[in-house]
Formats: sequence, C-alpha cells, structure tokens
Amino acid sequence: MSDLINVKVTVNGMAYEREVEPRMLLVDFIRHELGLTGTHVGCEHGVCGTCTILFDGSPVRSCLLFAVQAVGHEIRTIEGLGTIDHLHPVQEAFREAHGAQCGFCTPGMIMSVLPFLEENQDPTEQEIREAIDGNLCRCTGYQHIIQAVELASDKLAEQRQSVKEGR
Amino acid sequence: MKLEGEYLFNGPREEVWNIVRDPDVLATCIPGTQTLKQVNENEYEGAIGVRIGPVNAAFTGKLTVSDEIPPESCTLTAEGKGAAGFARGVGHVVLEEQGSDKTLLKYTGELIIGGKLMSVGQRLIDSVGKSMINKGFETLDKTLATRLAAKS
Amino acid sequence: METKYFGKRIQRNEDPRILTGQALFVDDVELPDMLHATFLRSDYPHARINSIDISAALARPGVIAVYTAKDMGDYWKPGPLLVPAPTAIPGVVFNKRTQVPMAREEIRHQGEPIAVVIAKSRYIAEDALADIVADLEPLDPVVDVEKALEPGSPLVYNDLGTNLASHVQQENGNYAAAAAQADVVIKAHIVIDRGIAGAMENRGLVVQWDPKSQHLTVWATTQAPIALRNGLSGILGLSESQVRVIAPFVGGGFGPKIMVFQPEEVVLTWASMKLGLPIKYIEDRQENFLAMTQERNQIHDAEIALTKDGKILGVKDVFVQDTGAFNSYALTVPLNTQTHTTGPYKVPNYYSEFRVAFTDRILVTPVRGAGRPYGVFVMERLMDLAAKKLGLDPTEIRRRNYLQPEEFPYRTGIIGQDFAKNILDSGNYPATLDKALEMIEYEQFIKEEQPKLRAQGKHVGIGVVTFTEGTGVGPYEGGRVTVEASGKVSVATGVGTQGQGHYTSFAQVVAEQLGVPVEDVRVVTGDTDQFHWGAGTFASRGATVAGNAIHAAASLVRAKILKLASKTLQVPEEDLVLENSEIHSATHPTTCIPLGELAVKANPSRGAVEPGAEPGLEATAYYGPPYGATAGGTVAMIVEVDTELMRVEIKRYVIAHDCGTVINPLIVDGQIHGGVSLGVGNSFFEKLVYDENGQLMNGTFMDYLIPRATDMPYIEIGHLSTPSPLNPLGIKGVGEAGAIPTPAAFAQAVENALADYNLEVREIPLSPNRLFELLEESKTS
Amino acid sequence: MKPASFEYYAPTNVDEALARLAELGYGVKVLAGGQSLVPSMNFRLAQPPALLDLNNVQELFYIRPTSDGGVAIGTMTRDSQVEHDALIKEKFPIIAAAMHFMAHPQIRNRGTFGGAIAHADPTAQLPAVVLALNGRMRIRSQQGERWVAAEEFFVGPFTSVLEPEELLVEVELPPTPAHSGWSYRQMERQAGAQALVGVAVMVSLDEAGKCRSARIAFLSVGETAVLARQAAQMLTGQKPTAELIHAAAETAANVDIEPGGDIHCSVEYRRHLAEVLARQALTEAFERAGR
Repeated sequence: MSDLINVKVTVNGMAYEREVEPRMLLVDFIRHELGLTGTHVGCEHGVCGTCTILFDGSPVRSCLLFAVQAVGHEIRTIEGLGTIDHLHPVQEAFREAHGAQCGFCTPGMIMSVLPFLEENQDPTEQEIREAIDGNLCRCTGYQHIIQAVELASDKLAEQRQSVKEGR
Repeated sequence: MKLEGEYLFNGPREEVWNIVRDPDVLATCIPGTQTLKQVNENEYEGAIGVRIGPVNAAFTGKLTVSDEIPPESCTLTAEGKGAAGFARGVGHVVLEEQGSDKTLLKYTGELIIGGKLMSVGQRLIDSVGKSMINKGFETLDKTLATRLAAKS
Repeated sequence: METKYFGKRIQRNEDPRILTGQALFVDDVELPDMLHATFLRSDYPHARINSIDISAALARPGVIAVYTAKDMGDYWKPGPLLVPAPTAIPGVVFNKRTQVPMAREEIRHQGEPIAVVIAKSRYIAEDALADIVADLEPLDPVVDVEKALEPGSPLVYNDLGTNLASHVQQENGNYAAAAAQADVVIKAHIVIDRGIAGAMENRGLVVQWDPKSQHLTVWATTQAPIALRNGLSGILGLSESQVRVIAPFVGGGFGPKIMVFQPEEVVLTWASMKLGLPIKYIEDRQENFLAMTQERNQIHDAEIALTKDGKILGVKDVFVQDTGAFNSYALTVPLNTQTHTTGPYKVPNYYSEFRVAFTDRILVTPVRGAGRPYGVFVMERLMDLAAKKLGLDPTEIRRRNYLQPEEFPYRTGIIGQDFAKNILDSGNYPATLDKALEMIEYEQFIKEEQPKLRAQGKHVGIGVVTFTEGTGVGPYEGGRVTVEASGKVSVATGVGTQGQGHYTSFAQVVAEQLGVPVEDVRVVTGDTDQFHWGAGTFASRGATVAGNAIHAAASLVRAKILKLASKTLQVPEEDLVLENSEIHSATHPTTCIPLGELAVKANPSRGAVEPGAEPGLEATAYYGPPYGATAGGTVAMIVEVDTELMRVEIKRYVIAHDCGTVINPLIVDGQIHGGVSLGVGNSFFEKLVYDENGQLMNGTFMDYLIPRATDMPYIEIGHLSTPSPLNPLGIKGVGEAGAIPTPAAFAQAVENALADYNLEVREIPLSPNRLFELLEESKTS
Repeated sequence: MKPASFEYYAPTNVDEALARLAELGYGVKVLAGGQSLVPSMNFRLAQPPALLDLNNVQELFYIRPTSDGGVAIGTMTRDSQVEHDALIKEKFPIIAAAMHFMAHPQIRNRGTFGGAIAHADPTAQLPAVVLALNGRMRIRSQQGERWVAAEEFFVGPFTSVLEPEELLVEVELPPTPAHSGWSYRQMERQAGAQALVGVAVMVSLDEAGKCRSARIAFLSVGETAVLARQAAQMLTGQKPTAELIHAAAETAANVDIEPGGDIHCSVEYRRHLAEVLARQALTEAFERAGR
C-alpha cells in the first residue's frame, strides 16, 4: 500500500480535508469519505455518466479521476443544488416533466445539463440530445429528460428575466 | 481464433531453426519482461509481463516444443494465465529454404484468449496480435542478423 | 367517473429526494465497521476445480476472510427453484438444476464465483483476488444452444446425461390438418440473440447480522424483497421475523433483480453471521456482464398456413431456448414466447414446441419483455412474409386476422407463465391499428412521401406491428392503508419499486378514496418489516395487482371513516364528503371533522371500546386476479437506411397503446418511453457475443451498447382505453409495452426501406455489420 | 473495478517530470487526462507501479500560433479547449470536426490533446487527424529535445517512438497551404462509440485546379493510424474528377490499408466503409478547397 496523501478540496462551497490512498477514485472519495452519496457509480469505465460532477465548473467523470487530483480544485455535486424543500429550477423541471424514473442516472444527468444550459440558453431538441448523450439512462428513453431540459431552459430564462427586472 | 501467416528471414534455415528453437530468444519477442527457465528438454516455464501501451499484464505459464523435425518444423504450445485472463496457443511452424540465404517461416495455429483480455479488450486483439507477431519476427530477424554478423 | 387525483398527470412524491441526491440506494448504506466483499470469478466457462489456495490472500493486510465453497460445509447447497415447473402442461419435461452459492467441484459458466474475499475495503478485496491461486482444469464448454442438443455434445451436467433442460409441446386445434388445407404455407428460420438488462445500478447488497438482537438486516437491490426474506431465513435456519429485507431506492430492475438467492446473497448473509460484522457487496459493471442473469437466445423454425385471401389457418413454431447453466427461473421466458406468439390474431390452429438447453453460459431469467418480444417478432415476421407472398398490404393482412372487440374473453388454449390456459380478457386491436395509422399518416406516407423520397434515391420504409402484452399476473399482492393522527396517510405494500413511480400512483389511488392530497400519502414499498406478504415486481404487475389491493384497502378505510364520522358528526354516511383531509356534511359543510382528529378518535387511549372494534382507521386487503390482464397496441415506425454506410435512422415512431384505465398518464408515458428504448437497443445493438470457447467478447459499455439520447426517436403516443373487466380499477400493466413490438416493427420497416434488395431480416439485433452482410448476400443471390 | 496501488508523483514543471521519468523509466506511467489510462487501471489491465501526473504542469497547457503560421498545442491542453478554440477553428477546422466524434463532452473536458497522441490508439481520431495535418511532435527528455513527424511517431497499437524517459510536450501543426480543403468522416455504431472506420483528409489545389497535395489518414483500419499513400499519389497533379476520386478511394481501401476484423466489423465491411468514407471525404475536401 502506498502512503496516504492529504487531500484538501472544496465541494459545494465547503472545504474538506481527508487522508487517502492515491488510488482512491474521486467518486469513491465523494461518496464514501465525504458521505455525499448523490453522485452514483454505474460503470467505472467512463461510459455511463452516472458519476458526472462539475470539476472547476466543467462536467467530468468522477470515476476517471483520483481524489488526489482534486487537491485545490472546486467540485460541485448534486447536493450543491437545491434542497428537498427548495428545488433548483433544473430539479423542478425534472420533477414537473417526469424526467426521473429510478433516479440513478439523474444526478449525473443534471450535472451535465447545468453547464449546458448556461452556455446554451435556448437549446433545440437535437442540441439537448447531444448534450445528454454522455449520460446513459435505461428507464426513460430520454424523452421526458429532454422535455425537462426544455422546461428548465424556460425556467432559467424566467429567472434571468426577473433578476434583470430587479424582482 | 485462427492464426496464419509467414515471414521471410534473412538467413539460412539452420540458423533460423536455432533461433526459433531457442526459447530465450523467443522470449525477447514479447514486449515486456520475461523470465523463462527450462524444466525439461522440451518444456520451459516462466513469467511474462506483456506491455502494450497502458496495459501491462503478467502471466505465468509454460512453453512446450513438440513434433520436432529439425530444421524443418515443430509445434509450439504456449499457455499462460494471470489476473487479466489466459491465453493458450498452439502453432505449427514450418521453415522453407528460399535459396541459400533466405528462409520462409510459415505458421498456422489456434489461439484461445479468455477472461478480461477478451471481454474488455476484444476489439484490440486483432491489431495488437498482428503487431506483436510482426514485431516479434522483426526482433528475431535482428537477432539472426547479429548472430550471422558475429559468425562472419 | 369524476376524479380528483386518479388518472391525472401528477408529479411524483419521490422526486424531491431523487433530484437532490437524497434518495437512499443500497451503495449509500454506511455502517460502522462495515467490511467489503468481492468475488473471484472463473475465466473459464467450464472447468474442474482441482484446488484453490487462498493462503496468500488471507495473509494480505486488511483481508478479514476468504472463503470457498468447501468452507461452507453443509450450508452449501443448490438454491431453490424460484418458479415452479409448469406441471399443468401435459408431457412437460423439466430437469431441475439450480444455482449454487459458489462453484465447488465444477464451474459451469464464465463469471461463476469460486471464492469470496472479505476485506476492510473494496480496493484491498480486489488486491487479494490476484493472491488466490486456483488450479482449474478447463473442460469443453457447451456454447451453442443448437449444438448442445445434438448427440455427442459435451455436457453441462454429466449426471444428467443430456443438455436437455426442458421440453414442452402445446397445441390448440390441429396445425397439421390446417396446413394440409392451406393455400400457402410460409416458413422462416429466426434467430434471437442474448442481451443484458443493463440497469444503471448494478446489483448490491449490505448484510448486517446483529449477534445481540439475533437479527439480520439485508439491504438489497431486489425486485422481490419478501421472497428474498422468506428464502434467506429458510436457508439460514432463522425465523422470518429475524430477517428484515429492505429494498430502498433501486436503480432500475428490468427483470434480473427479481432473481433471488443468487450466490452473493447466500454467501454473504452466511459470512456476516459467521463474522458478526456488516458486509457490503456492490457488483461492478464487469461483474454485471459476467454474473447478472441475462435473457434470450432462441432459435425458431416457424411456419404459417393461410388461405389465399390472407386468413390465418394455423401457426407452427418450434424453437430452442438457451437457459444457461441453470434453470432456477423455470420456463417463464419460453412460456411467454409461446403465449404471445399468436398475439392479437385469431389463430384457430396453433402448434408450439420448445426445447430448452443447458449451456455453459449465464442463467437466463426474464428481462423487460421476458420472452414476449420474440414471440411477437416471429409472428410478425411470418405475417410480413405472408403479406409479401400474397401481395397484400402489411396492414391489411393484419386487419383481416385481428380478434374483434366482441370476441373477448378469448381462450387461446395455451398454458402460460401463470400455469393456466391463457385468456385474453379484453382489447380492441383494430382501434389501435387505426389510431397508429392515423398518427403516422400511413396512406399519405406510402402513396406520396415514400415514392417521392425513393425517387430521390432515399431508402425509407415503414413498419406496422400490433402486439399484446400479458400483464398483471397473480398470484396476489396486498396493501395496508393507515390514517395517522396528523391526517396524513401511510401505505405499505410488499412489492419493490425500481423507478415505476409506485410512491405516487399508489398514493393517487389512496388519495382519491380518502380525499387527501397525494403528497400527504406516504407509500412504503420493499421493506419486509412494513408489510410481509407479496410476490414482487415483475410481469408488469405492480400497478395492476398491488394497485388494486391498495385500492381495496383504501376502500375499507373509507368505509371505516364514514362509519365513525357519521357517528361522531351525527350525519348520515350518504351525506358525508371526504375532501381536503376532512370529513364534512354535504348539506351543512361547516359540520366537519379533520381526518387526523377522526383517526385519534378511532384509537382511544383510555376507556372501553365496543366488542369486536378494531383500532384506528386502518385496513389491509389483498388482491389476486383470476388471470392476467392483456394490454396491447400498435407501433408504426418509419426508418431511413443509408445503404452505403449501413446507418439506420428511425425517422418517426408512433405507438397507439391500450393499457386500460390509467392511474397517472405521466408515469404511463414514461414507462412506454423506457420500454421503447429497450426495444430500440434490441433492434440496433444488444447482443452478447461469445466466441466458440464460450468467452464473452463484449463485456463493457464500450462494446455492448445501450441506447443513448441520440439513438432514440421522438416517441409519439396515442392512448386508447379498454378497461380490464378483471379488476375494479380496470388497470392493465404497461411496463413492457414498448419493448415488445419494437424489434418486429424495426425489421419490417428496414425490409420495406430496402424493398429493391429483396432482403429478409430474420434476426435481431441488426448491426451495421450484419446489414452489410445481408445486403451483400442479396446482391449475389 | 478499483485500481491497484501506485506511487503518485505530481510535478509542477517539465524538468521535474523529466527527472522522475529518467529515474523510474518503465516503472512510471504518465497520467495526462487519464480518460483511457484510468479505465484500464480500473479494469486492472494496467497496474503501473507509479503515476506521473502532469495536471499541475501549467507550462504544458497552451494553444499558440507558430511563426510560420501554424499552431502549437501544449500536450496537456484539454480536448474541449482545443475543440472550441478560435484559432484552431480558423486554421484547422478538421480538428473540431473530428473531436465531435470523440466519446462525449465530459470525456473531452478532461482528456488532453497530447495524451491522445501519446496513447497511440489506432482507433482514435486525433492520431489520424494529426497525420493528415502532417503534424510533428516535440519530445523532451533530460538528454534534450527531438522532433518526430507524425508519420514516424506511431509505430504500433498503443505504441509510439516515445522512450520511457521521454515526454511528448507539444504537437505542432504546420500551416495549411492556400486552396486547402478538409474533411473528416467516420462510421460508428453509436455517437461517441469507437469508429468502425474513420478518415481524415487534407487536400490542396493549385492555380489550375489540380490537386497539389492530398493526405488521407485512416483510423481503425490497422495497427496505427494509416496514410493512404498510393491513393494520394493517384490524385496528386490531377484534376480531382468524380471518377478519379472514386478510383483513389478504391485504391485507398483495397491497396493502402490492411484492415483486420472484429465482432463489430468484418474485414470486408471495413474495406467497404473505407472506400465509401474516403470517397465522401475526398469529394467534400476538394469541394471545400475549390471554394
């Protein structure tokens, strides 16, 4: 076994510090060291997307990074969005459009959608399909997810509008 | 998986035979690290570390030489297994003289690959396999050239 | 019926937890001192175990225990049969061979566990796998299902003397006589390959034996928690009350998670009791490909006999089914194939025979669709061949043979997975065809659009397929409905949930009866301490069977509410209204009592009660259907084929679906979409490829593809409703609908697109490589 | 699927990295984006004793114009950064086009340009694209620096000329001549999945509208990315008529390459795809060049 390495990292705005083996995958670190189990593990070879998190704002596979590589970086996970009582607009949209069935792929899906909707504020159906193409879902056939993203885009536009109008 | 092919060596048949029949030389064909030791006249055992790009697979196994008709033909049976899976190959090798200074090696065989190597790496087996065989022959040919040069 | 909640597109109660990452899945369970297990699995599909040396593994720091089958002593034995053999079918042959905890003397499929490592972390456990030295002697594997049944084949079980696991023949009418009178008889050889279920969450298990309370808690990704509890307690020699199985949020089931007493469950509960410490095992994706049960591999020789005007006289189907190394799940899959082949058609003479073979491959159990899609594929291919031969439009030949709405209930005479002669309860197939054709603008497509596009050199084609889906089979489910002092309602049932929205649809059923908001109804599924009778979630039965049981319980609670409220408020029951979590008089709305207050009255803490009084506003009820409810529908699909690259694109996908009364259309749509995506996967990609030595060649998501968002068409759904007369709510299941007809419609559409080539698609999936081969063959023939 | 143990080194500059490589040689594996390496480690097909993580070596992250009008890409530049870079889009649109087919955005956000080249996957897009663009690799070790042309760089599946103590630090792409055209085409079973066959084509026309140069680079047809030399020769100096393009594509597919088969794609289908894709790509590239 190799020596433990000190990992200081910011997750959802909170600073964490742990001692881990270099080989610990970032997703295992987030889930089992930090107890943030909303990020899931589906394939551990970078294909399914259930472990998608935001790493310095960009969606990446947390099964293909080591925790030691996160030192000094900012991570955002599903727990960093809304709460059960106050859902984030994207989460609200997923609820209204029935974008989740078993819910296993959902956190990763949402983490892919979030930066996409920042870059593309009025996406077409095809653009949405491409944006979520790196996240597998076996339950929904993606249709309600796509509708949820369309709805989320509207909600975010409204939110921007109300911020602009100072409401 | 069927294996079949040929390679033209730049040397006389006797010399090529000596090389093919020398497991220490054969072992150098595999990219990685090898330790082979002879356990009896026709059988060798050892550990092989195959290195292809990021993949490094350790195998333990044995190599058996049979049906020898020096310097014309023999059968090589190799078996190895490790955490990445296993491989079993049987190859029949025939050496044909092409004039006095060239020898055509023809081989036919059967290769069984199993475990992770197959379930994860199937799509790469063909290109990696071909490449390993060709590079292996090139290495043998280089060794042959060195030996011939040393003799002359 | 005027409803407030039932039948409405209501948002799901479970979603806030799911969407915020707060939903508890098995791998999220963390316990103090929890150990982690992993299994050494065989690389060989068939081998003899000479010896296993675990000493080096045991010596590795962090390793707590390593066990092989030999360590299990008498506890090691083959598991129970999960589904009984269909002895109701005369002459059935069934040779039982069930799964074992770990291979002891002989390995019978690649991926079969031969040792378990229990360590302080999964990382260390995996390190230790490489320390185990297993001396395995490879034996000739049985790989090909047809060759398995030929004389001289190597045997999966030497003691059995054959690889024949089952043989079933069923006949309704007399096919041979019908064929003798037919104007045309058409034959087809059809191959259906193996695939996975591919839930995004792999299997998982956390087991905790508490020596002080002598109690075992198991968190499992199971579709059948009660069956698992009952079975494990039996195997472990515990009372059922000592075992609690919890199926928390489960990340997709699709069939294989119904499979209980898998090696991991049996080995790890035993190990946890031995070690007195909790153990977690999470299957990884690689293991999911090598050890999770799979479906299919059927090879059919089918024929259809017709009159020259396209009327079906008879159908004959003889097929072999690969069951893998075991047949713990008996014959559900091939029986579903057998019962669904004739589907929506009137087939007066039907002969079906199948032989099931053991092979050195993973055990076959149902996967979404569960044999139904292949019966439909066979039949629909026959119908297409017949239409071509007779020069009929494919929709016309179907129309001429549908069962008509007035012909229900219709007895097919074939015994199905519920061991009773199959009865179709209700349906209206011509209406689903009409609806689908209207939605896809069939006439316009074939008369204008298609000729126009063909003239431009485009290969576009249409496929139209009607199907049935036997759903909601017995035996039974139950539910308990309790009004709490808060006025909120709790509901418990024995089925598990893997994303079907039971927390919401069951709440709707209850909310409608009790006049409470849907979000005030808390549903618990899959916890054996909450409800301990039931069979599980499979065969599209959750909403139908458990839904009706809960409806019955809610109706009983409603009656109790009315009775007590009438007494309390001094208002006749007929004048009482349940709404907004209170009971009030319709004529004097101010005369009212909140539901919670009534619940408190129903559970007095002092004083005397009337003789025979039951406390609380609570009731438990069960529902068991006389037989399954049959849903159905028609799919129409337009595809375009790029004959240079061999790319096939679904341009339009329409499904007219009839699953009787709908509890929540939002959820039903979602179920259809999901089914379609499996159907699309099965059409394009999903095939496990084994080499001749039984080695899996595509055991990753890089090689075994499942549909992504860009693979899916936009699905247009048309709803029809023929309520089932079998249950009070009129519900039929919908879980497998989309999966069933899609491959058949795809094959028809591709053939139609490639009409110039005169090629026949007699297999699924149809990869680009295979399409290339078929096109090349058609050019040379 | 958890990786085996390894020692972890995270240098902050190239010199430090080179020193570690010199010290450990085959005993260390360079970790760039890790999008191929980490999966093989999770499968435990790769169990390097040590990893040399370049993600903190800031000097390797850059895209900059070269004095001759080309572009130099630092080895650690993320794929997604290259894909969306304005300079790349302007000078080498083929790169962005090909990158669209590389797995999925989440992978490209972490994967690196140089990592994909050094990995030398014969089924990957970037080696073929860099080959078509006639790129060259800047390789450093403690002994110094050397440049290797793409044509010499890839020597086998997952094998390049890189010695264990060497590091690929930069990929340099020369400017494309006037009247150039490009095309990237591939066939895959699913978006983001491995290409069954892919082809990257760069052509240029002379004043008379004749083909001045053509580089046709295939992926997934052999042990490395492969240049179709004979096909290119057929085109050079000729007017790129439809007939000639057809003939060149046929030569490319049947003479220039020696594809193997796998469970997804037979040899025959591969040759067929190579011909169709080469024809489509050449046609498109010449069209673009003529504009």
